[in-house]
Amino acid sequence: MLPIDAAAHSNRWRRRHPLDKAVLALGLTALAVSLPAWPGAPLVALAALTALLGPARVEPRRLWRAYRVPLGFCLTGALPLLVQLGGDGAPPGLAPGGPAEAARLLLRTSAASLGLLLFAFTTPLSDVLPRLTRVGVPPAVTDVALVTYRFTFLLLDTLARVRQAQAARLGHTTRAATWRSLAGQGATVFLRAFARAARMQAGLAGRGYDGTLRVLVSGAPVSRPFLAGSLLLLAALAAATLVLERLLP
Amino acid sequence: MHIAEGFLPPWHAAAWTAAAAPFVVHGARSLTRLVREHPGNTLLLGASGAFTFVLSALKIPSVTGSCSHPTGTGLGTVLFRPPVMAVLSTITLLFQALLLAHGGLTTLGANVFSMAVAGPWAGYGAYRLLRRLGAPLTAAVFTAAFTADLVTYCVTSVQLALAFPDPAGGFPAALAKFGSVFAVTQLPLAVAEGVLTVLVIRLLTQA
Amino acid sequence: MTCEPPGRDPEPAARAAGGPAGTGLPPVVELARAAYAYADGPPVLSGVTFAVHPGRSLALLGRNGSGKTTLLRLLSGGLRPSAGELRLDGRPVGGGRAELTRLRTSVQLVLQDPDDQLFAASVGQDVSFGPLNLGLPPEEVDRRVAESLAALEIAALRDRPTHLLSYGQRKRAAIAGAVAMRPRVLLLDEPTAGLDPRGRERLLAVLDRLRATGTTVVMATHDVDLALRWADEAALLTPRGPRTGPAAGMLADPALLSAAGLGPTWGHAAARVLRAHGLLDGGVTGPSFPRTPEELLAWAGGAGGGDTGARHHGDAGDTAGTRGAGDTGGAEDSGDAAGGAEGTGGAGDARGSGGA
Amino acid sequence: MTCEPPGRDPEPAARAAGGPAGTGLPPVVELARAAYAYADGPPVLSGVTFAVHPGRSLALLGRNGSGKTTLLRLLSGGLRPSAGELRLDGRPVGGGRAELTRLRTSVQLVLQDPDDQLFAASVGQDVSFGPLNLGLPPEEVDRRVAESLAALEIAALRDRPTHLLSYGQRKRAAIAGAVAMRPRVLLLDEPTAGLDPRGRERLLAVLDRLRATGTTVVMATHDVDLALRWADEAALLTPRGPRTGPAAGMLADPALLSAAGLGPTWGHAAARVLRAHGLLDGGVTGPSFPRTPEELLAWAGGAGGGDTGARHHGDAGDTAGTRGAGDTGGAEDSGDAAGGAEGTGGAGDARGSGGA
Repeated sequence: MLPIDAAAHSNRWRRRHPLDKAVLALGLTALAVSLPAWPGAPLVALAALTALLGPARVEPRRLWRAYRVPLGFCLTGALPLLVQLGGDGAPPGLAPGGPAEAARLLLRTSAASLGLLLFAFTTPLSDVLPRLTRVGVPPAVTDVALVTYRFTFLLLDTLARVRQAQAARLGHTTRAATWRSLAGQGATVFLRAFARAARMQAGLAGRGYDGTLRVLVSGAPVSRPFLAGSLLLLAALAAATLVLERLLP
Repeated sequence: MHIAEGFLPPWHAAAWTAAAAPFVVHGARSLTRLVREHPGNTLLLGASGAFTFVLSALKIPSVTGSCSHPTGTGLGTVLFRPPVMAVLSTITLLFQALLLAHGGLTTLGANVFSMAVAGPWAGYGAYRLLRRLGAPLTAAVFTAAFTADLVTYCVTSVQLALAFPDPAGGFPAALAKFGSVFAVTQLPLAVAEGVLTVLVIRLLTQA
Repeated sequence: MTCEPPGRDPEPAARAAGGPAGTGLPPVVELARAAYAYADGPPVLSGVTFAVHPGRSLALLGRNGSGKTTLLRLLSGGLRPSAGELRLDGRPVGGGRAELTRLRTSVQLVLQDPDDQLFAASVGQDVSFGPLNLGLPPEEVDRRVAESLAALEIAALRDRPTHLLSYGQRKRAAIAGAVAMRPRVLLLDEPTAGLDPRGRERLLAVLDRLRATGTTVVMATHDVDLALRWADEAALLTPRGPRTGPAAGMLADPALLSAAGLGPTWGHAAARVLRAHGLLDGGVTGPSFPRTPEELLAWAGGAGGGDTGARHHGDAGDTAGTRGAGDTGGAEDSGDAAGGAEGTGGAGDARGSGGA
Repeated sequence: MTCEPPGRDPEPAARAAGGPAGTGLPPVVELARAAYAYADGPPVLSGVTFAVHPGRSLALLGRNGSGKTTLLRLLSGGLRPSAGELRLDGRPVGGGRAELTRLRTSVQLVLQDPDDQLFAASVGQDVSFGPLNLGLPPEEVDRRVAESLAALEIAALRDRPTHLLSYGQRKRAAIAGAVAMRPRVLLLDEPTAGLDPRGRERLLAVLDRLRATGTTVVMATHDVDLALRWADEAALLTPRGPRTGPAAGMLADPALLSAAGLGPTWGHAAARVLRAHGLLDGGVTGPSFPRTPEELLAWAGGAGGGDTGARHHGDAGDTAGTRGAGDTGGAEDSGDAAGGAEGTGGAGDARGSGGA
């Protein structure tokens, strides 16, 4: 239902330990943000894209659909950089360094987003959430996040069907109808969320639910070669950027 | 309006994370307390988080013709109070980053500060104030949602203006620029979210 | 099983499915070579041609996942076919707003879970949703709400909040919301799921009354006995596409039922056994198979016990619907006659794969 | 109908319900004069005495709203009776943690909607929840997860996210979560609701295997035909309390069924008709009524068509369960004999009120 989530669950790297993928993918994002955008960002983007389409085998069409979201924000967000508002009532004009800075920003965001997408497309949240307690997140919070994850899909399902039922009864013909429909969607989802919570409590009680949602997290252990390879790649990218930065214009 | 992954320079990203952290930690403490009081609260809070997420997936028609999504924090903050809302919105923002590529991890702190802290607290403050002044529930709820949305957008503009000051006019000019770019979409959205929140609350109180 | 190949020959049924003999009326709504696939999934339906003729009660049968719900959503305009087209009164339905409105005032779909359709605070408010969206004046909206609630026998629930209703009441409230659109075709997805025997009887009686007032009712179900009892036309969703024909004949064909992943019906099995012993061809008149256990018992009474049998038959007929014994008789007889002896073979077959 | 008062007399059934004759084993879990009312509601159950004996397959039958779910929740400790008591192995269960743990490792309830039980992001994680709450070490939890997934035939789904499963898969995942607690008694609320015929066959086969390994299975349903086919003991929830007895006998009693708001079964109706014509007392051996339409056809084959009949019978028996024909035979015969002629009357009665 959420394309990234569905892809993550069937991804080729699904069985890798989340830490493996976090070091590589989020390391790439961190490099994209902290290295000079030129030539760092294109190098990072290239590495992330290679990993996504190569070994992780993410479908290009799916990747593009997800990638459009941050690009859209970035394009709108970079617009103001092109313009300069002079102080003291001077008329607005083109900012001298504007296009260059906007381009750098665009490069940085595209590269950083690819790193994030590499993680998102290979690592389902179900593998991440129960492990968050090990990095210091309070168990109560990860439990709530776990329930949020499960309920989100149930409620999105509800929302889709409510919309469908409303459309059948012409719920989107007029402005008034649209607002009536939206209010109905919000209220239905709200009531459904809490009815579900109450029923789930009854459902879990028999299995010894005491307020803590213990689950057995299984899966492959952290791979040392993969980690070492990732760190090596990150170091190489950083070094290449710093060297190339001096050689390139 | 989520700041995309990589959009903020590293120091800004780190600073906003530090600014948001105390609120989220405080929220996590009150959440842990709630869960300890009653085991069922985990499920209720999870349901609230999912509700917030799904609410932000509603498509609201806006004057510009396109559809936009509400933040959902206005209704949430009235129902669940700002400290808990800080945690729930943080979870929602994490999910949005990883499930929808809305926002990001390096910009999570900045987004949490605007959407999970500043917006909800402002909305809640407005709600309490109006209720204390004897305003009807619908007016207070509308103001809460409108304020939460508007403050979120203002804070985001400040965050961007601080990161990208205008070469000539500095921070104030940059704020004016970012503010006007996003005002086109965000002001009507704040009104729309206010209206929607009132309609939902009315349905819920009738039911 | 294997010694009776004719039982598996789908030809007789294919011929029966060929034309909706009897009514000369053109279909209200139809899909022509339609295909549909959900995002990133394999096609659920492809090359499907399916027509809903007016005045019928049509049962749409198939396994879970066979595409029943998708078919209903395509027919009601909730999904647009990725290939092929949807036609209303013979004309293709495009994506235009006016066209969709025309479709939705003609065809209404009721989802399986009533909670997905009830989104207003009270039953009356919920039912008024559709008529209000049609832009009708308040008095007319009020009249339609009252009328549909009465049709579903829930007039007394008008001001009740929807979440305080029982499951059966919610189910009827959801149908009332669709009925208030005054559709010519009412599509119901598993309407009896979750209802107990009495709730099911009440709903079937309501549907029969709707049908008597001219509404064509299509019901998706995987309960073959219910379909045999209620429908006069059946569409079986097999992996090779839907096969449509008179219900009594279609549901007597073990090969077809097996292809759709379904087993034989009690009604046909009982009729076949009784016929094998020469009990049905004799003195019994009326439908050629029992629709309910009560009807079966009534026959036993009629054949063996004398007087009481006839009275029970009347009783059972009462709830089995408003259809007389005669009006589906012709189709049933031909279907049964074709399926007689071979039935047992195919039935055993279906069973074998079901248990695997 | 009114000319046969004995048909309505509940006495024979009451006697039948008196004792679970046959097994001398004391009940695993039982309610003694228990009552329950939801907040601000009238009592759903009051003065209910109900016992689950080991080694049975017990069907709990009643209308929607008759208290089936409440009874199951009381038995599983999910609700505490407002009066009366719950006993496990003869000893009252209090509210103490140790006692509740003892109850939970003995009795497990699976709710009708699997989404009320599946909270975790993946199937394996969800099933591990119960064993982890028992404080078992990870390796043991892992073993139990693998074992219960295998028992439900969904080992391949272990790492699949719950939200991408089909309805039937979620249903089985929810049952696996309960089975991982290794309960002696497994309570299932409407386990076949929403499943298509094949899904139902698969689930019944799984339940039969669980039963073969010593688990007592209790199933709440309003499908009398399913109960007759599957259960060896039946409990009918009438307004005057639950009535328990051998399934074949109980479900042949039209007065009892009518009191519980249910109609007659196809299987008994068919058996009665065949018996009325002298067809069953003759050459046919095995169970005294058909469990499925296939079994009914097999009889027709056996009585009229010769060879094929026997083979079909074997086929049908395969999926009808692991229970032999003999082990419920005695009970059925007495029930049937008592209900014989009067049956028709009571059935007509139930039907009449159902349609009203």
